[in-house]
Amino acid sequence: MDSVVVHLHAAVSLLGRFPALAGVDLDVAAGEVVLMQGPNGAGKTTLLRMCAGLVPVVDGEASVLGHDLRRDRRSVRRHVALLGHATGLYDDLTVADNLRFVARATRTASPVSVDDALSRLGLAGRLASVQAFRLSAGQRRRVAVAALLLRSADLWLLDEPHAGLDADGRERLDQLVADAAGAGTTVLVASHELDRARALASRVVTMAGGQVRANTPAGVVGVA
Amino acid sequence: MTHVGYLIAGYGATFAVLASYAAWIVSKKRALARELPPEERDPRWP
Amino acid sequence: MRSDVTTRVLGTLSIAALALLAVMALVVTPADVNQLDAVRLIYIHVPLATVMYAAFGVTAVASVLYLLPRTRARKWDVLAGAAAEIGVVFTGLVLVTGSIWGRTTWGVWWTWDARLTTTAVLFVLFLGYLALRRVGGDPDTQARRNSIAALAAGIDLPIVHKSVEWWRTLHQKSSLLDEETFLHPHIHGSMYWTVMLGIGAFLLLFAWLLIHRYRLAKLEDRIEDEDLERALAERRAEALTGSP
Amino acid sequence: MAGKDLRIELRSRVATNQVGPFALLVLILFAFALDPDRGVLGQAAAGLFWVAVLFCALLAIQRSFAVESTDGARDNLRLSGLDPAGIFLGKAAAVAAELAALEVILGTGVVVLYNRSLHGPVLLVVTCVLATIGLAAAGTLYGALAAGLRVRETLLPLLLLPVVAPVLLAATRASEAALGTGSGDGWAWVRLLGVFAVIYVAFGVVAFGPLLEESS
Repeated sequence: MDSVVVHLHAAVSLLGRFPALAGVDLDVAAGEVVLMQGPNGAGKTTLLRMCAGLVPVVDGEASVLGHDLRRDRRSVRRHVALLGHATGLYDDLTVADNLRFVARATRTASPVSVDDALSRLGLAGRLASVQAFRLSAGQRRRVAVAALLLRSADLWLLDEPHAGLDADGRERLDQLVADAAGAGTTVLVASHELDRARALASRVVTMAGGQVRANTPAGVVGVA
Repeated sequence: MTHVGYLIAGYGATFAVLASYAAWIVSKKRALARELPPEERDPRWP
Repeated sequence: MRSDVTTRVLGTLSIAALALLAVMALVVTPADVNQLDAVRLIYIHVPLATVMYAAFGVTAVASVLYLLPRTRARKWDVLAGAAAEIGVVFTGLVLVTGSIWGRTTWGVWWTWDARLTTTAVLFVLFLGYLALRRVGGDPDTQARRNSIAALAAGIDLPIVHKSVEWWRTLHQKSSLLDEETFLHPHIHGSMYWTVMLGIGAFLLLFAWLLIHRYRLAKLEDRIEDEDLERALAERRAEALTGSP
Repeated sequence: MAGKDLRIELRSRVATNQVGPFALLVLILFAFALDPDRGVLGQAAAGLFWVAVLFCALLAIQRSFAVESTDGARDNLRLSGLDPAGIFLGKAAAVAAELAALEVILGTGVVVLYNRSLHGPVLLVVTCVLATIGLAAAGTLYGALAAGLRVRETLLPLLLLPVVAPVLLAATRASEAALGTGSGDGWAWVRLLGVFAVIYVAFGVVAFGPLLEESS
């Protein structure tokens, strides 16, 4: 893996006609865990979706894992794992079915078995055969994180991953992020849980108005 | 001259609709043109 | 301005041609032996149908050009939309003149004549396309969706045409009153030239309408881009004032 | 993909609990409308059958894309390794399977309620298969076109029904030939259904990729 995983320069991206990202400059090296903070509507979610190749880059430069997003934003998708606000589960399918579909849908063999992913998130046993619409928000979030483990991705894009998780869930998530970073996976996480997230992060980026305003190593006392 | 009524209806409807459609296009173009700075007002053929 | 000359010339030419057509169609050419003067409707019905197919042809070609990466440009989508709207107007007129003609010969407002039925399906098909165009969203995805919808409608056209024709011709053998000979009487001599004149006149009108409608659509696009620029500036200002 | 869609149907039972009974209800309503005694019902049986199938197809397609309509689901589909053509064929196959099941229910309904006898079963089966493939392919394509748009419930019928009009025409004529109520050569119509199916499956495979990209 070359060193720079994410390179954005003056990147502009639209949500419908609204310029969600109005010129973003950001560089992330391999293995880094970067925490993104900023008010609602600052463009954090759009930035994550852009890095995942889901949103067109209208202006500026944007390349992730060596893929130029302006030329072709589909090829990067196989190497990226996105955990969005919406868990994207199929309500009528059981937890196990949902995960089996995700595992089968990823071309590359998933690094972890479905059962293993379930147990890592404390979902093994009775819960596995429950239909998704019967789950609580926190449980759905756990299943979404489990789905994340099933993808062999070099870059994790987490959008407020702690939302809805109870203490045990957050513990497990932090452990997973730490393991992943340790194994060389780069992580970009947008979160309002400053204390918890900063413990993981090697760098803190502050966003506002669709741009990056501050970019400081985590060691320095964080900018408000 | 038979079917005069039908002929008037047919020709009349056709020309009336086409004329009003043309008028609508031109008037809307003039209205929108006012909102744009003059030099961009009349974009050339592609 | 150069191009304004061409549209002005085009405009006057088409008006002159239409005037000549009216005289030829209503006065000079003879009545038909069976239909008497009702046959004069053919001089606008057939040209309208010709322009209808021409307009949807432009939409299909423009949609293909937009979808091909090499030639992709917003202007093709704008052109496709302009041509489609004109096409729908002409299709409506084809249906109106067709039903009036039906009325003169059978006393009924709608005959399931193969061509009229195909036109009716075409009318609804492209009304759907125009509805889809107005749904909105960001320009690029919207344009791509429009082009695919136009092509999907386009490839359906021959199938509709074939199936309706079979349906009518199968049905035809039984009925005495052969709609075919009535709606398409044998035209000869001056009648033939008048129809050709009609087609020429309406094609000129179509060209004139297309240029203006295209420019109007370009203006609408430009105004949307203006709003986008303003939104971009406001967004950037947000960052400075520290609000979200 | 098809497995997933079908498993959703099995779990949720929407198709069997709601769309199936709806189809039978439509047949009964037609009977009320057309007063069985005057024999009109018998003559029009094939046409009514296919109109009922068309409406059930609309419901199945809207259901098929409602399932994908949650934001997360669409993102996951795009991020998954599945290539768009596979997703299209999968979803179309699932819709086709549902339609086939519905046609069996409706078929028996027509035979029983409208007491029609089957003359050309082979012709009828081939017609149903080809028409179903055509409807599923065109439906899935337009379902994707309208998916994620604000007005998709009203837009889908407006876009899809004119396109599948020839299928209704051809299938009805072919079925009439099979049921002995219509004249003419049913197999000519079947060839038209075949052409329609091939064109829209091919077009769907090509066009589904860009369509999946849309409504980001």
